Amino acid sequence: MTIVARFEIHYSRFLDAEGKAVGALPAFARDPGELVAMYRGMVLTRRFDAKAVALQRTGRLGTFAVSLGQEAAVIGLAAAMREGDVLVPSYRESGAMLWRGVTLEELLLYWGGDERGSDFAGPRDDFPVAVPVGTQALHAVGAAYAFKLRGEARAVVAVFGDGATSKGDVYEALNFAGVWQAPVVFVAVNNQWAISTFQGFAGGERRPFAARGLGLGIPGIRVDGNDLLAIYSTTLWAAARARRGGGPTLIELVTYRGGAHSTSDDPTKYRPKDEWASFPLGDPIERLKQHLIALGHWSEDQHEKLEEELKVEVLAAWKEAQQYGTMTEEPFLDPATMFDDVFAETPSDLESQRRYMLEIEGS
Amino acid sequence: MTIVARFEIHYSRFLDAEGKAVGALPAFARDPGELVAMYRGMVLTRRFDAKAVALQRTGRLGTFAVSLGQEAAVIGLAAAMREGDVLVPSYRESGAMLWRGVTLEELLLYWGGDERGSDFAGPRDDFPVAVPVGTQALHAVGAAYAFKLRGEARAVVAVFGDGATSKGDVYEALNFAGVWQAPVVFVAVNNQWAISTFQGFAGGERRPFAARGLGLGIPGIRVDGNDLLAIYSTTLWAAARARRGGGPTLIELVTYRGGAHSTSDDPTKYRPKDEWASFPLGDPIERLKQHLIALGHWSEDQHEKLEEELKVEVLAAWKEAQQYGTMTEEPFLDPATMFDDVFAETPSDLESQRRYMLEIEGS
Amino acid sequence: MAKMNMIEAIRSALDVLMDKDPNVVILGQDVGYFGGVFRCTDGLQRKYGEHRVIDAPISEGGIIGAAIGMGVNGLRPVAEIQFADYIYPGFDQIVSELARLRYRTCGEFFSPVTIRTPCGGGIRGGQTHSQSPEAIFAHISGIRTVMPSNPYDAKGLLISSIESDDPVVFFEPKRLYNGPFDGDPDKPAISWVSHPKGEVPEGYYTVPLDTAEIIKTGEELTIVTYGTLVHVAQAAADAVGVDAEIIDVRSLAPLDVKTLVDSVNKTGRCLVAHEATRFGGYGGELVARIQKECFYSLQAPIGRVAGWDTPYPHAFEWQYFPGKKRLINAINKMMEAA
Amino acid sequence: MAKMNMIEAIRSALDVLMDKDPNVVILGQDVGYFGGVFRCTDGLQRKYGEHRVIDAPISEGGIIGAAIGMGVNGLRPVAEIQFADYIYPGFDQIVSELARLRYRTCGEFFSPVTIRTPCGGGIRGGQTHSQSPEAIFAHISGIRTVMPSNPYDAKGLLISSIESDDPVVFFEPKRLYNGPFDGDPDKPAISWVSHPKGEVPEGYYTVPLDTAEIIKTGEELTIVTYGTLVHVAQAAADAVGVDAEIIDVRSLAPLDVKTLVDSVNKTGRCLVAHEATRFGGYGGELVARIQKECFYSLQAPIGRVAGWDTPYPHAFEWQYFPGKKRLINAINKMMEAA
Ligand SMILES: Cc1ncc(C[n+]2csc(CCOP(=O)(O)OP(=O)(O)O)c2C)c(N)n1
Ligand SMILES: Cc1ncc(C[n+]2csc(CCOP(=O)(O)OP(=O)(O)O)c2C)c(N)n1
Ligand SMILES: [Mg+2]
Ligand SMILES: [Mg+2]
Repeated sequence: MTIVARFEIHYSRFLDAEGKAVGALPAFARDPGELVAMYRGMVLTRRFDAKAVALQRTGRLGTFAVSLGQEAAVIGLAAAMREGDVLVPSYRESGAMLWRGVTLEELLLYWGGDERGSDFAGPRDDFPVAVPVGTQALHAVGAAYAFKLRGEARAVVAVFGDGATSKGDVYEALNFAGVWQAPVVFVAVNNQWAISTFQGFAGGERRPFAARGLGLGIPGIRVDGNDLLAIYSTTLWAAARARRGGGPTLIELVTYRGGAHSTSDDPTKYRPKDEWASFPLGDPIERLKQHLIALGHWSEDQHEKLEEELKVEVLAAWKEAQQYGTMTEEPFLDPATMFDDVFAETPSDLESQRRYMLEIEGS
Repeated sequence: MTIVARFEIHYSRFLDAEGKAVGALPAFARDPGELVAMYRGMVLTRRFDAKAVALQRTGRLGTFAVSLGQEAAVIGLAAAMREGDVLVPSYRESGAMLWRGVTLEELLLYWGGDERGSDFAGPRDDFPVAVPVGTQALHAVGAAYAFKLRGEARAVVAVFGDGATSKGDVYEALNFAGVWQAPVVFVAVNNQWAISTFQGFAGGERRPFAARGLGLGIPGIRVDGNDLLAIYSTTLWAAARARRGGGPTLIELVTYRGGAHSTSDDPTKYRPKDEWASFPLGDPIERLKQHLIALGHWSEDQHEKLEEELKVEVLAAWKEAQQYGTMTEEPFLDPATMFDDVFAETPSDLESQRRYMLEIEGS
Repeated sequence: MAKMNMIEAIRSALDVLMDKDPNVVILGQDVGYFGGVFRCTDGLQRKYGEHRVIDAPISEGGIIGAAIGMGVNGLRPVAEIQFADYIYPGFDQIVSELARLRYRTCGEFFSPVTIRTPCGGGIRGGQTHSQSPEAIFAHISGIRTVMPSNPYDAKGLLISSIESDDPVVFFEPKRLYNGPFDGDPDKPAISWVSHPKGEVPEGYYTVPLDTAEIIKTGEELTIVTYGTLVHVAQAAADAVGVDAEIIDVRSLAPLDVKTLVDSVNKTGRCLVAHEATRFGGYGGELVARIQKECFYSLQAPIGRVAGWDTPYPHAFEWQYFPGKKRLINAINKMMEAA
Repeated sequence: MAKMNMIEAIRSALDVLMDKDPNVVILGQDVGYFGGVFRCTDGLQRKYGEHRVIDAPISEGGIIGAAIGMGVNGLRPVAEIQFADYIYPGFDQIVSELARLRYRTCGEFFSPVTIRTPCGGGIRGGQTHSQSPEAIFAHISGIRTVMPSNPYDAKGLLISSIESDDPVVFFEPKRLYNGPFDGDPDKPAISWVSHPKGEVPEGYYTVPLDTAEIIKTGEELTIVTYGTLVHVAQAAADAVGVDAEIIDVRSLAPLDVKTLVDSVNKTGRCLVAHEATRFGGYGGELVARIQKECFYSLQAPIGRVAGWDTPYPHAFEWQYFPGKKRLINAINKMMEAA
């Protein structure tokens, strides 16, 4: 039998689990400004995360999707994007959204159940958080098609989990992107878990998720998802390729979900209690910190100061968000608004329902 | 960057477009009994096809899915199955169903709109015709799971088209089969067309459809879909592997849809009028015939006689099917039956609807 | 004014808007080179190019999901689903995403997708080519559900739908594509040429969404219907010789309640008719609303004539289809009632 | 008899049947090792093995499609969809395949799949964890739609559903999992322990499909409801002090029309209540049917209390939920009516 097609999957990693370079580093890896900014983004992500979990515990936020341990993934992919590019996140990319210009207040509003949090003042073309698993991958392809049709050199970065790779939507998105050669960078964040199920249940133990698009002609690359340098450089390359008309790419970031699936979840029921604490693939923040310290661009002291600074920043944002009203504290949101935005203009029937609701709730 | 996974797709072909061997042939290819039986199946398929088209033209059948040019594909895959295996067809596999023991009468009833045609007297575990594109691939995996759970050494053969490979269902089926290592042989019949769209619109020009499962750990093989020997031997191997617990396989049969998509379709609107007549990949019947003649197992005379014999057989089946009533001729089917089989037992509300319908239609 | 059948009217709506707005794009199976299995997009790819009239892979979820992303980024996509029976693979994208995007972003994001799809039976299509699933869309808040019954409305409503910033599911009763149909399959087919609603302006015009149309005024009974049944209802009322007011709902959701209620308050009798399965069908909403608002005017229970609660049987199309006999029977019963 | 909450009752039903019939298998996301996000399958994988309690990939269409194939080949699959809000990706497999298999093969093939899924709001889940999509299933011929309101029924109906050769979509109102809920979120939660329907036999028993239950007899008004609203309706009727007959529909399709009609013919007044969006909701069917059969007994229009016609708003759960106030208001209006 003759061979009619061959494929392979490469693996990218620059820093080992201790943060030491495993080979030659790309140029940017020596630029302190850029690296320190990304480092700051990662620390902010972890700070925000901790605050959001605490707020949820006291009933001020709804269920929250924790991103502990995935800081390199979300910052690396976001930092590699340009302003005109579009981020299509799932629900665990707080850090990426923050990097792109969504504010801490907006995120807090969103997780507090206030839809105004998805009305971003900043990156107006970035998509809002997507909760149904996988649907958003197709939106990314549609957006990319629009850019291609209009001749705009913009890339769309679509993010989804290892679990999501099982959804037909994700496959259909890869297929459409392949057929249309749409400028999309698909990022599968393989954090090993989909709620309680290990990536093997999604087929991840048999083949890298990066390979899911091979049969569709979409190159796939597996990346150490706790190595900021590798994530950043791979996404830079894929996004540039997309903007140039080179077509879609699928990047798999191998990381580890450090926390619970969400604040409603108790992972001790299905994995060792302290597993997260040992960061099986290395703590991404620690790894970058060691690299920066080794380069002489950073110190533990600076880290302490940064932590303090960001703590203050996050707290200030929470104070600000509270001005909008929360689930438990005044000023309460106005329930009359719940009839808005079902349609572009509220139909008369809905207006009657609004009036009736106000009459009843007022009584 | 290191390479973490490699994949390849092989191509299988034994006979060239003129029916000459392109290399060493497998043992069965010298066994006249088996080959002639399959040859007969292919000719019967074409005969049946022609009759069904003619019957549709005079209003006796509903829309019919033509399988002209795909005779090797459908007979090869069916002949490679064992009795306990299960066929999960789409709608263009008349020949495979006939081979498996569905009768000509049953097929004629089915295409005449009489659901009794799907109540097979023969292969009771084979699935009925599936019209919604791609859904049936998942049923195949579920059936295979049942066999595996019960420890039965049975393979399921699921058939779908090049167009269907774009459906999320097909991907989900491949993924479930990969994760469960279910005994399924997926057969993608790449007949180049999905109604009016060339296989390129499904992504087929970029990579072989056989490669769609690679990223899921499912081996794929591309086969000359007009070469009975290659189809038969590849399916034999894949089905045996499945029965042995070796897991799923994806076989792509590269063939050509010789006729219209269906009797409702007019392909001259989107492809050259006489394209089918030239059988771009060779006429599968002619190719096998030349091979058989070269081996001394067959002659043009025998072919003529076979054609005559099968014509009579098909006509007799049509006479028989007419006994059941048709769309245009008595005995008409009993409309009262239309309330049966919605549920296991007809609920009282439906019984009242039945009574009311009879009252009205009687008046 | 030109004479157009419903296919031509739909094509004309698409043509007018593609010409007017470069952001309008069409995608669907076989819509491009071939022009659609019902020819509704014939010639448009030649005119506007293959990047604006897109032959899509067979993946209804993919088509609708991609359309959502296009719509968010400035395009105005018109997706064709080849048969309404095949809309279900895209149902999740419609309900969970398309219908909800505006709401979950406080109005910041929306995607003005129009989904066109042929529905209904009468073409020997069996259960997979005959369904009328409008009820399940009308129940979803955040999308508009529309079904025209004639060429004039088809064009005007389709233009309004595409121009609307709301997502619209636009059902086209395929049995009406080539001519009005009074429910009798044995009669020779009539064309739209002789029908007043077959007069269709060539250029741009709109028929507003949210408004039902009184097809014929009457005093004795109101028939509330839409799609193919509009024509059957007229024939049935004529046959009985009752002075019926016939209302074509057209915009199923949001619904023009007032037109319905005013009529029933006037006539005191109401029959609701549609082709879809009765149980849980859209007719239930119509009845529930009308009985609520017109309770004290009603002289008889509101009747429903609909498809039976079975799949569309391949061999018994005309026994399934709620034809003239069933309507006549219902009208007679209703007129006899106290 | 044991005291069980609804989760325990459901688990017990599964346990009893898995023990009785080796063909019963469970599949769904997180149902195996973890035991389900609501713990309904907790312990079953340990007891019956990972080949009978299967952790499935995240693919609702895949889960239901595979279940269909299992069912055709002798298994009796119980699929869990983690939230009813995520059932839509499997909608095509349900409508086009599961519901139609028996019909399109003249009864030769069928697949006795039961799809369990938690529905309804009240747990701060926002629009993607609170929906009640029962109406769109009740409209599909060929599947049964069931929704219990208490542990006793949950177990008995689930056993009947799994044993039924018909496919069943089995909705579990998640707000009732841990206790009856009268619609007041500020009251301390009550458990099922003190509720008569929290008494559940440990072994095998069935509650028949197709039968509504009269929860409380009464003379002045019939409240037809199901799911969470059963408890809210009771509280509302008590608060008003009206002698209401309260009917728990339980089996939404096929529907036990007689129990409803007999009651309304007796009381002359009817209020229909459900948590789902009103427009096009299942209540429409109930109203349409009851007004038809009880027209001459009705002293007031049939009322509907339901969720507003919007997505389930995250921040305004209790203003959205059709709680006691809205029911009281509707009952009062109805009692005042002529
Ligand atoms: C269609 C759908 N099914 C089920 C769920 C429930 N659910 C939410 S998150 C999740 C797991 C997703 O895992 P993965 O894709 O790996 O992302 P991660 O949570 O690990 O970031 C599931 C099953 C959902 N949101 N949408
Ligand atoms: C879900 C769905 N969408 C659309 C259709 C309409 N349709 C019927 S066959 C077909 C083309 C299928 O092409 P392919 O899979 O290549 O099979 P072939 O007809 O060539 O055998 C289409 C689009 C359908 N039956 N089901
Ligand atoms: Mg994950
Ligand atoms: Mg094909």
